[in-house]
Amino acid sequence: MKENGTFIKRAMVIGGGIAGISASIDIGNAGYDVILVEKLPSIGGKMLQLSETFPTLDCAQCTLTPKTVETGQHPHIRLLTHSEVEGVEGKAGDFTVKIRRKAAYVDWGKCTGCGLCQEKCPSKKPSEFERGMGTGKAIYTLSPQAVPNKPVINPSECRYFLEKKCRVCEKVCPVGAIDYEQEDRFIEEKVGAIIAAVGFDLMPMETFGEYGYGAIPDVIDGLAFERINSASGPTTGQIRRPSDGKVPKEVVFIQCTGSRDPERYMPYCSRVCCMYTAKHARLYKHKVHDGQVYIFYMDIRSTGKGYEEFIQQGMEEEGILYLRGRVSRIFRDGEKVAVWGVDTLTGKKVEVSADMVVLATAIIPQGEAKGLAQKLRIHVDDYGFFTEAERKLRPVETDREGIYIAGCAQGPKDIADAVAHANASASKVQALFAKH
Amino acid sequence: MDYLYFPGCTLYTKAKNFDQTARDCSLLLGFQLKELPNWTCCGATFPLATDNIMALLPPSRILARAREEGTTLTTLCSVCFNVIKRTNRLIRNDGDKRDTINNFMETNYQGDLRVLHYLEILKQDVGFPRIQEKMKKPLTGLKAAPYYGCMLLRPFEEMEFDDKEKPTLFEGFLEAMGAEAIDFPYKIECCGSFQSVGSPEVATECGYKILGSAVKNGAEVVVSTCPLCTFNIDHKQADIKQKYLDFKPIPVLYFTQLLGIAMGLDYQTLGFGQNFVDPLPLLKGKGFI
Amino acid sequence: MKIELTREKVHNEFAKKVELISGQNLFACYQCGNCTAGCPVAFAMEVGPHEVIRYTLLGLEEEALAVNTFWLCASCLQCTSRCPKGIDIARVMDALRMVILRKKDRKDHIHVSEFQEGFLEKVPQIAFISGFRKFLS
Amino acid sequence: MKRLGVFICHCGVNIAGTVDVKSVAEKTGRVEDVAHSADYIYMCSEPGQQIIREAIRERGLEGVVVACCSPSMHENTFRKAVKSEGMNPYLCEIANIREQCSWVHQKEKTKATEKAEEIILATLEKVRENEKLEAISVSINRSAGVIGGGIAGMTAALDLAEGGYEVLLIEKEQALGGHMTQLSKTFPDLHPALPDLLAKAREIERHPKIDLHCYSEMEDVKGYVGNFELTIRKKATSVDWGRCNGCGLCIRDCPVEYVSPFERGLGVRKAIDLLYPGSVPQKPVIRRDHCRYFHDGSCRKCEEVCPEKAIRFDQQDERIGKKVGAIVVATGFELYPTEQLGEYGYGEIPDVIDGLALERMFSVDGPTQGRIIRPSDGTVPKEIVFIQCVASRDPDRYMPYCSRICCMYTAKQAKIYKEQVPDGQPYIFYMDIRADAKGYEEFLQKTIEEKGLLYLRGRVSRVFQDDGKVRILGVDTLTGKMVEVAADMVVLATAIVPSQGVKDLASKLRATVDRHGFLTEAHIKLYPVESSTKGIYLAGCGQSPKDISDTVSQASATASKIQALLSTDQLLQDPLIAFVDENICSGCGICVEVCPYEAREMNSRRGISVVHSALCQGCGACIAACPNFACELRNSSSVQTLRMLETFV
Repeated sequence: MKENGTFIKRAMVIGGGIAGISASIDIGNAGYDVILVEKLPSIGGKMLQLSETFPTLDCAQCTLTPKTVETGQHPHIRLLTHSEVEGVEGKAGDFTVKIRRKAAYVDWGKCTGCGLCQEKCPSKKPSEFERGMGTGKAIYTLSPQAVPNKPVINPSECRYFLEKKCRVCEKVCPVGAIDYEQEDRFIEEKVGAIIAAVGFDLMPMETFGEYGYGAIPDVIDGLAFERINSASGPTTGQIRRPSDGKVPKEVVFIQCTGSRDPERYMPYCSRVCCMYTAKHARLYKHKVHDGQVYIFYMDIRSTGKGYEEFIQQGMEEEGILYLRGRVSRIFRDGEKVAVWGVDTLTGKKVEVSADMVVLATAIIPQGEAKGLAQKLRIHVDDYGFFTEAERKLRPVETDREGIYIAGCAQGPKDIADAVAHANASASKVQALFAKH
Repeated sequence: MDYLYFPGCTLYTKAKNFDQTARDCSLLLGFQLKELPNWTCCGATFPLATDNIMALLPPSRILARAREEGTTLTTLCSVCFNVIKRTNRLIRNDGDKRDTINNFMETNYQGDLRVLHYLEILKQDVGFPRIQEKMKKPLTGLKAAPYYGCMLLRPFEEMEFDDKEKPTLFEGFLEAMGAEAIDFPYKIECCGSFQSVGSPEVATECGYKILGSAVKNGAEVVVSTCPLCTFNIDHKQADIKQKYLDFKPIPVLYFTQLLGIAMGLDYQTLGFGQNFVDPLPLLKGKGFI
Repeated sequence: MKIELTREKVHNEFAKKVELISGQNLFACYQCGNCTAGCPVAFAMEVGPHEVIRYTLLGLEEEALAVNTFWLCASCLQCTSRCPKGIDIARVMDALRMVILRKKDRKDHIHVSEFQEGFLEKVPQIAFISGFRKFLS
Repeated sequence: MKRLGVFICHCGVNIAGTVDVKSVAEKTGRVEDVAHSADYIYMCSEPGQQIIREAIRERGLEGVVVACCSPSMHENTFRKAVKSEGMNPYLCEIANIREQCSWVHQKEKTKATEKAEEIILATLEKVRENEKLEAISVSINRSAGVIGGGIAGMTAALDLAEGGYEVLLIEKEQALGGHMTQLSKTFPDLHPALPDLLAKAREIERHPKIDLHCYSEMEDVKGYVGNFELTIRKKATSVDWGRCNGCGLCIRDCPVEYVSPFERGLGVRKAIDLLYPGSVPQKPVIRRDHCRYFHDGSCRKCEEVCPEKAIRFDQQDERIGKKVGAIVVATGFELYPTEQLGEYGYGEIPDVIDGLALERMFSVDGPTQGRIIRPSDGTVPKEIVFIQCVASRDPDRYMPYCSRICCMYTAKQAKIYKEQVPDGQPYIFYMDIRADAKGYEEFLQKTIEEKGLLYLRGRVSRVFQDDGKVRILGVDTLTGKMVEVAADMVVLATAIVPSQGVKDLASKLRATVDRHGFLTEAHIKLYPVESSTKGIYLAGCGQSPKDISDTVSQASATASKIQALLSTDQLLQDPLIAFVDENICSGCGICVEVCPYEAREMNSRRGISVVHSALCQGCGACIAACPNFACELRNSSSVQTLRMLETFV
């Protein structure tokens, strides 16, 4: 930690997704210390849940794991996972950040990550990481390759906390790391600059009355499809529908669910859904050759490098049917899901009796993004995305010196743009430190 | 507590059973429908053309007169409810249209009347538990499919009646009477409304889709709240049968007729004669009569 | 099958009249087709609501007024409730009806005299009142 | 005999879906000098590496083969893992059984399993002969070179200079700013483009750490990451910029006017002129191909009128050499030339212009002072047609990719047009409207609603002149109708293509370009700003079409990567390079000519060839050429290679 006079040359990155990781590695490689604060027990963010990434269909694990491992082992980066920022005081070069280290009920110092507790834990709960499809345990790590590979107990699912029974994990732990009395701890960190990279969430399916309020079992969202398609997911990569595990032969993908809808939901475009839906369709066809894919869209937005060719290849080689029009309503119809759409190019109303429907729901800011913005005293737009200093020439700075933003916290963007955006914010931090 | 009641033209004649059962049930439930003196036609549909002030006059006249008599007005037929409530809201919000109407009719109505549908009274003021107390014959085991139609629900912001995609008020009412409410996707789709005048075959198609879906989901009876919807899904069953030979007709009742049965009214007064498919075999089979 | 577009065609009198009566801005429509997708009587229509709006915008008065779309519309407002751009499609359909019904030569869509025997007694009066309002000039 | 370890990765289903990983692990485990074999779902993950580290510690392994994906993905991940257990990293080799086996033999599972086993056995042969090696540390030059002075190059240069590093900025034109200087306003907020840009340009001009070279091109580059030697050709400006005070008299009196490419053929420049009024640096240049003096020596007007005597007719191109540690390539873009678009009139119809030409018209300091007029007769166009995807998304005839920004600048131009010509009617022929970044969709819908832009979904098949107007043959696929417009003016949103000369610049830098000429990044998702050649970084439209905010992000990102690279003054090089066996080498010198990296010299005193360890990239050309097998590659000796081949035969 180079410290001359009062200016502290240590950066804090809030949010451990691909943006937070990229920014931390860059600042760390430049020789400055970084504290990476992540709300979940391990870093990786939403990318952990992806199966493959467009346009090259690299498997997300293979491209993300070296980065998470590098962050975990980086001499200059200190991970504060399972922690949240409570308050921020001070100015550039002298921020005091109060952090709540949530109780993990496991002494991470002793724990070796052997995984025995997770095997033996009797409780079965729908795992949030698997979007409610797979079952998870009360004591869990987000994935077998989690960084850090330390489990956490979820009090609202754990038999001991609910009924004072069980304590299996305590019995089976070889190093006695389980500690039910652990409390949330508060620590303060002094840093010189802060990068907010808290990422995004998907609009919950319960919002859409016309699509069944999330109550129709075979209607899932994009992230759920990623889990179904992922080798480490609940169906080990086989495409099976959640209701009865059958292989769906007719799959409908609906774009712009909640996006480009100023009247009822979000007016903005969520930018990445056209690409990940085309990817889903192609991955589905790779695994179910005789399946038929319908994609209801309004404008296909594939503007990145190699994106347009990826989509055209999907149409030509895999026979993916693009129908230009919105879907007005879907409802359960016996075994099937009835889809009422339209093809505005023929002007015809289109009805599909689908086995499974995947909604490309809108990207919205992280739940606590607005709260964090108040703590950091930076502006957010009406939806909760952080506002950049100047849209064209200063996309990563905010109006407060020393506080920068990176990734989807500023607005929906794909992984490549998020990484470039995060590296740009790292560059600004390095420039700030070099100036003092 | 008495409610000013606007019956509307059809309930006076072709849907007399709907009107009569409502009046009888209200008395049993401890309130009275006081008919609005010298009421006139409600103008049927709310005028969608923005420059059509003339069509707003009939509902405005009813509102002004009702305001002289009291503070709340209720109605049974969803078409009357829709046009009166939307006009009431327009008068409350649109200053210059309010002045034009008031000047023409020499009235000074400010839009402060509370317009309620009969079902809303049962839920909010009377309360479903009260119905359960007063109920004589619970409808246990009756699979009833509630059909909302369009006029109660839409436009969503103006009607503020229930959720626009998954309404539950009607289901609550049926379950309060012990019946099993059958959810079916077509409960919010249109019955064809006045198309039965202009294009009867289209209304037949709509009626068939609604009844078909209800039957497919296990309904033994469909319950409606509007004489026009009831006509399109009940009386049109003859035309539906001609076109779709395998179609099995199903009884369609007004929700007040069902309430009447539950409250133990003598079934002769429930006017089942006017229903196209006679519900008596079903009701007797279930032991409700 | 072919149209010649000019400035006057785009900002034509017909489209302006429809916009005036319905109070809607047709340029806001980005042709997503949600209205046609959700319309319960679309199966019987020659062209869907989104397409007749497109015809109006492009100034194709004869073609727009020749279709049966807005005569079949039952004003059930399913389209209006789901339009992502907040256009009141039902009002536009009503406006298209009004354009014809208010024309100088004022021809009615239905003729009471042609109803068969006993039809008036069978159908509830509400149907006639709202029907006549929509179909008679 | 070394104790070896074999670790096989499932890579989810990528490998395990085709190769029977368990049986391969079991079979390779039985080889006599393999002390330990294991498999795991993601060997590159933390638990995976933990298995390797524990096996080395417990079984005392002296060599490791990891059978997983391509070495370019995880070679240094596993070498770092074995190094943490004290084992020399170069005793760990990768057997690629994903790209070279499971991904290409998905249909023949049994044969793929056999092949995977053979690949592992071959790699074991290699590890048996591998020696312990140490990385070579090389001192580096802590400065950076930026090629291209558009918004991308300027942002990268400023960020690096703010970070305290020396920056060499080379710009082909005589002033900074690139295409952004030609723009009127930027979407979506319609801020004027020039003011902020010129503020940044002046900041660069004054910045002590930035060595700015305008009107210069990079001629040659030698060396490797940390030690690049650039040769810059400073083109003769025929004006001594040191003495010139920018008074502008020479420009006023110069008799020669020529059609200026900067004004896209709509305006003129004098033979001696600035790039554009208010350009930074504010220095004129004599265009020798237009100047009468260089033509027939008949005019010296500028020299006569110049108060500072700054005109230098005899000035020659100058070459200067500079050393830098890293290079940012920010070469920007061009628009697809309208001359090559037959169906739109080969550029011969005066009223058919491209997007940049319209930007010049809308610019207040442009040829029409911001007013839109028809180039043919100067009248105000009442019917204007914008055609999208001209030469973009057209795999068969032009460019297959989407140029990303045209939907937005077309909507912006249509809005500015409507503000200038309220009763005019813009038609926009499009296929998909792509307004996906922050605030773009809202801007688009608001503009369409308020300004009444008519979006017609369909391509235009042909444009031709028809009695004073430009006839458009298009279609509206939403009504299925053919659409014809007799337009006053047509604006083509032509495709973005790389600037000229990028292909040979890339070959000099040994950076790779794709078939369209866009520079290829190391990994589209995770290393978007680094080129596959170490030390070369990419920013802006040179890598792929993007708008200004994405360009600025990418440019700052390159600055961050370079600051990380140059933060230490030593750089570690791979030791896998060639070496010469002195007693066999006969000093014939063949290897010196054959080496593409000039890494071989003759040591005259000892008469044998010597390897320059920092320059050698280990490509093996000299080994193949050496007549008496005097040189070998470290850890890939001929013996090893032959042994590996035997396992396959």
